[in-house]
Amino acid sequence: MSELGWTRQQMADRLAQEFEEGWIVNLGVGIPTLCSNTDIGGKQITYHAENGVIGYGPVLPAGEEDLHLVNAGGQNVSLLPGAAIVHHADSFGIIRGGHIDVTVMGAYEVAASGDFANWKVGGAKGGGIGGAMDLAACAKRVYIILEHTTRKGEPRLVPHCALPVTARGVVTLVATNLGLFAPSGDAFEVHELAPGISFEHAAKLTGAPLKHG
Amino acid sequence: MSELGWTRQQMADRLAQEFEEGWIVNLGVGIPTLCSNTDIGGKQITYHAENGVIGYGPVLPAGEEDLHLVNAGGQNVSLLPGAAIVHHADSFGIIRGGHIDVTVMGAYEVAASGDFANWKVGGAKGGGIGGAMDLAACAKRVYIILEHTTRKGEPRLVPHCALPVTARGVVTLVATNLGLFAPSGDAFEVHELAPGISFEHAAKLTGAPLKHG
Amino acid sequence: MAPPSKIYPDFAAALADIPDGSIIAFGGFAGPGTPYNLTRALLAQGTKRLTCIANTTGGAHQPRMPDIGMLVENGQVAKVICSFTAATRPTDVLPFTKYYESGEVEAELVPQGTLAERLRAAGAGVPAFYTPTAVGTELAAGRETRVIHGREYLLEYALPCDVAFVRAWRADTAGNLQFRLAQRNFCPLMAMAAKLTIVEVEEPILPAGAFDPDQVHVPGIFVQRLIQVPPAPEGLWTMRRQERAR
Amino acid sequence: MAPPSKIYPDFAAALADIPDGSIIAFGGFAGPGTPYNLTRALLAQGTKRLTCIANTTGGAHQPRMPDIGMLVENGQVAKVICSFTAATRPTDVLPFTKYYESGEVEAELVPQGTLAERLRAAGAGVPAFYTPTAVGTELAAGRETRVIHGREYLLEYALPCDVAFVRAWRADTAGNLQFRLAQRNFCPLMAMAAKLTIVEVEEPILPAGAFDPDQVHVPGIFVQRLIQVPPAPEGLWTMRRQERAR
Repeated sequence: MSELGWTRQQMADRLAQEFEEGWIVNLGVGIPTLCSNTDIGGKQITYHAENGVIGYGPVLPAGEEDLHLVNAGGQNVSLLPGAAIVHHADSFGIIRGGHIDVTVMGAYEVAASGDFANWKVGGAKGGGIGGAMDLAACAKRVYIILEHTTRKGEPRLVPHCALPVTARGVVTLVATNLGLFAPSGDAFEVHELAPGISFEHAAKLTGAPLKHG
Repeated sequence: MSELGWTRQQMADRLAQEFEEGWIVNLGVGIPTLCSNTDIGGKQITYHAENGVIGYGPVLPAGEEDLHLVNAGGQNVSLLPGAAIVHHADSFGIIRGGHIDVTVMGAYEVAASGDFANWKVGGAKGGGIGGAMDLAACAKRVYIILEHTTRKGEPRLVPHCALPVTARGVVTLVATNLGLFAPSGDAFEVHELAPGISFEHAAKLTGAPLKHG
Repeated sequence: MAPPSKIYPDFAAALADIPDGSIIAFGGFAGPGTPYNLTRALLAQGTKRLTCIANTTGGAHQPRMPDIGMLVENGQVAKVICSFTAATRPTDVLPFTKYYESGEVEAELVPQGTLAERLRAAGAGVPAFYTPTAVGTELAAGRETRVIHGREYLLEYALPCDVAFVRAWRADTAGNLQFRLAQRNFCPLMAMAAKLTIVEVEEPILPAGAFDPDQVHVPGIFVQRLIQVPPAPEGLWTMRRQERAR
Repeated sequence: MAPPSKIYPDFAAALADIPDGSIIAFGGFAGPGTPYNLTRALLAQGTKRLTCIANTTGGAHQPRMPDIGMLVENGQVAKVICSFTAATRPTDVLPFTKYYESGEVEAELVPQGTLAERLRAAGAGVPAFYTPTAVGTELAAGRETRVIHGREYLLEYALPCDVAFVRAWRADTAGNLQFRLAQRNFCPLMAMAAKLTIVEVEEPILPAGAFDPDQVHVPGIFVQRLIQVPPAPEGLWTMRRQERAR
C-alpha cells in the first residue's frame, strides 16, 4: 500500500459515513461535493445548496442536465422527490437559523483549536468567501475535507492558522488522505487512519501534536 | 341639506378620488374598506392587505365567497387579474420598505401636527394595534377617515392627541363627514366641505383652529 | 430502512409530548390558516403555563372556534404575545381582554409587522434588528433606539418558539407545504421559527415528489408532523363569519 | 385610460435612462438567473462610475458571458460589492481580481448570506440587523459587535440599490415573476431592494391573471420593466459550462 492513503473520493466516502439519518447536509465546492455520490445505505439525507436548492441528488451526465438547476459549485445536479426551492435570503435563513446539521467544506488550514481558513491566501488583497463564513458560523457541525499537506509537503493541520480564519473553534471532524481526525484544543485526535498509514507517518505530516483517539 | 354632511360611503368615495394612477393602497378596517367599492374611473389601483393579499377587489356577496380569501378586516374579497399572495413577513416588508403609496385608516383622534391615535382607548390596559403602527410609520402617505366628532359631540380633530399615539406627524389628509381637511402644524386646512356644511359649522366642531385651504 | 413518517394518526398523538411551559405559535389571520383542530386538541390535553404567540387571541366573531382565548379561559396560559390585546372597536370585547385587565394572564403587545419580522428573524438566525415601527409611541417608552441615516429606529429581538401550530392546504410526505390564498399569512414564519412544527392539512397528504419544487411555500425540513383534517363534523373547518361577538 | 405598459421593446430602451453613478444589483448564481442580455446592453451603453452588487464578478468559466468583470474591463465600474473578490481556488484568477489588486476599482467583500440578508433588509425596510456570520474574522475587525443572549454578533446595514437586473423564467403584464429552479437565488431580493427593477424574461410575457396568485415568486409591484429574451443568436441564453478560465 502507498503512503498516500485515501483518494479524494475515498475521503468523501469516509466522511459521508458520519452523516446520520435525516440530516440536512451542505456540501462545499471541491472534494465535499463528492459526498453526494457516496452510497450511505438507506439513510435519508437532504442536501442543501446555498442557492436555495433543497433536496438535490447526484450530478447529471452531459446531455441530461437541466441548465436551470445547479448546486453551489455550479454543477448540474438532479432533484430527488420532495425537493423544494427557496430564494437566497431564505436559503441563508436556513443556514443562519441553525437548520443545517453539517456543512462539509474544503480548507487551506485547520487548527487544533477548531479554527479554519479557506477564503484568503497569504498576501492576497481579495478573497473568495461565498457562503463559507455563514455556514461555518451557523451550521450545527463543521467537517473539513482537505489534503493532509500542501503540494510542497507542508502540514495543513496546524496548531494555529497562519491565514485569515473563516470561523473560530467550529471544526469537529477532519478527513484527509491520511485518515479521520478531530481537533481537540491543542492537538488532533486520530479517529481512523487510512489503510497503509501509520500513526508515526501521520504525526510527521501533522503540524500540531497528534493523539491516539 | 343636513348638517351631518357625508355618509360613511361618501367619505370613502371622496377620499378615494385622491388615489393616483398606479398607487398601491392599504385599506384599514372599518370605513376605509369602503374605498375599494368606489368607482375611481379608469385608474389602476392595487389594494394590499396586511395578510399578504396583493391586488384584491370588491367584497363578494354571500354564497360567492372563497373562505380561504379575506382582506385585513376578515371580509371575503375577490381577486383581480395580476393578484399575488405573499406571507406576513413579506407583506410587512412591502409596508416597512415604503412600497405602500397610501394607507387609509380609521382613528379616534387626529392632531393638527399630523399625530394620530387609533389603537388604545382612555384607561384601557390593552389595545389593538394590528398593522396600524407599521403602516403609519412606513407608508408614503397616511390618510385618515373618521367621524368629525364622537357620539357625544366632542371633536376628534384636535390640537394634540390625548390618547396614546399610533405615529407622530404622519397624517396629511383627513376625510370626515364634514369634509376634507389637512393637518398643517397648528391648525387644519379645509380642502373641501361636504354639501350643506359651512366653514363656521365645521370650525365649531373642530378642536384645533380651522383655516381656509 | 425507511425514514420515520411525519404523518400522525390524530391530533392528540401529534401533541402529546408538548410539555407544560412551552412557547407555542399559532398561525392564522381572520380565519384562513388557523389551526382549529390542533387548538381543540391542546384544550383537551390541558397543557399548562403556555406562552401563546399569534396575531390575535380570537373570539371576536361568531361562530366561535377553538382559540387562544379559550386556552386562557381554561387556565392553560401564562402569557400571550400578539398584536391585539383588545379589539379594534372599543365597543367589542375580546374574551381574552378581561383576563388580561384583571392580571390573570400576562401579555406583550407587538405591532403586527414587528411580530412577523421577529418570527422570521428567529427562523433565519437574526437575533435582533431595527425597525421604524412604534418609534415615538408608548410601546417605545424606555426602550433602546438608534438613529441610522438620520432616522430613529427601535431595536427588536427575534421571537423563537418551541412549537408552531399551522394549517395548510396541501402537504407531501416530505413535509413540504402549500397554502391557498390568505391561508399563508404567519404560517411559514412560525414553521421556520419553531423547533417543532405541527400542521393540520386540509387535503389528503401527497407522496413526496407530487409538488413542483418551485411551488413549495414551506420546505419540508421545517415540518415535523402532519395530520389530515377529517371531514366535518369530526374535523373543524373554516366557517363563514356571521356576526361579531358582544 | 390604460395604465402604462411594463413591456419594453428592447434592452437598450429598458436601461437608456440609467445615469452614471448608479448602484445596480445583478441577479444570478453560477449561471441561472443571470441577466446576460441586460449586462450586454449596459456594456454597449457605457454608463460610468457604477457600483455593482452581485454574488460574483464572473469570468471564472468558459464560455464567458457578459459579466461585471467586463464592465470593469470597460472602465464602467467604481466599486463592486460581492462575496468573491478572488476565486475559491487560488490557481484560478478572476478577470476582476487584477483590477482590484491594482486599485483601479474598489470592492467590498461580504459573506454571501450577509449579502442576501442586507438586500432583503433594504427591500423590507429594516435598516440594520445583527448576524453571527464573520464574527472573529478579519472582516469584523474594528466593527461594531453586540453580545445577545451570550453570543457575539456583528451589526450589518441594509443594502439598497437604484436598479436591479434580474432574469426570470416567466412574467405577466402586471410584472409578476416566476423563476425556474436555481434561477431564483438573489433575484427576488434584488427586485425588492431596488427602486427600478428590469427583468429579462425567457418565456413570452403572459396576460395578467395567467398565474395562480399562490405561485408568484415576485409580486408585480416590485417590477417596473420587462423584456422578453429573443431567440439565440440575438438573445443570450444560459449555456453549459465547459471549463474554467485560466
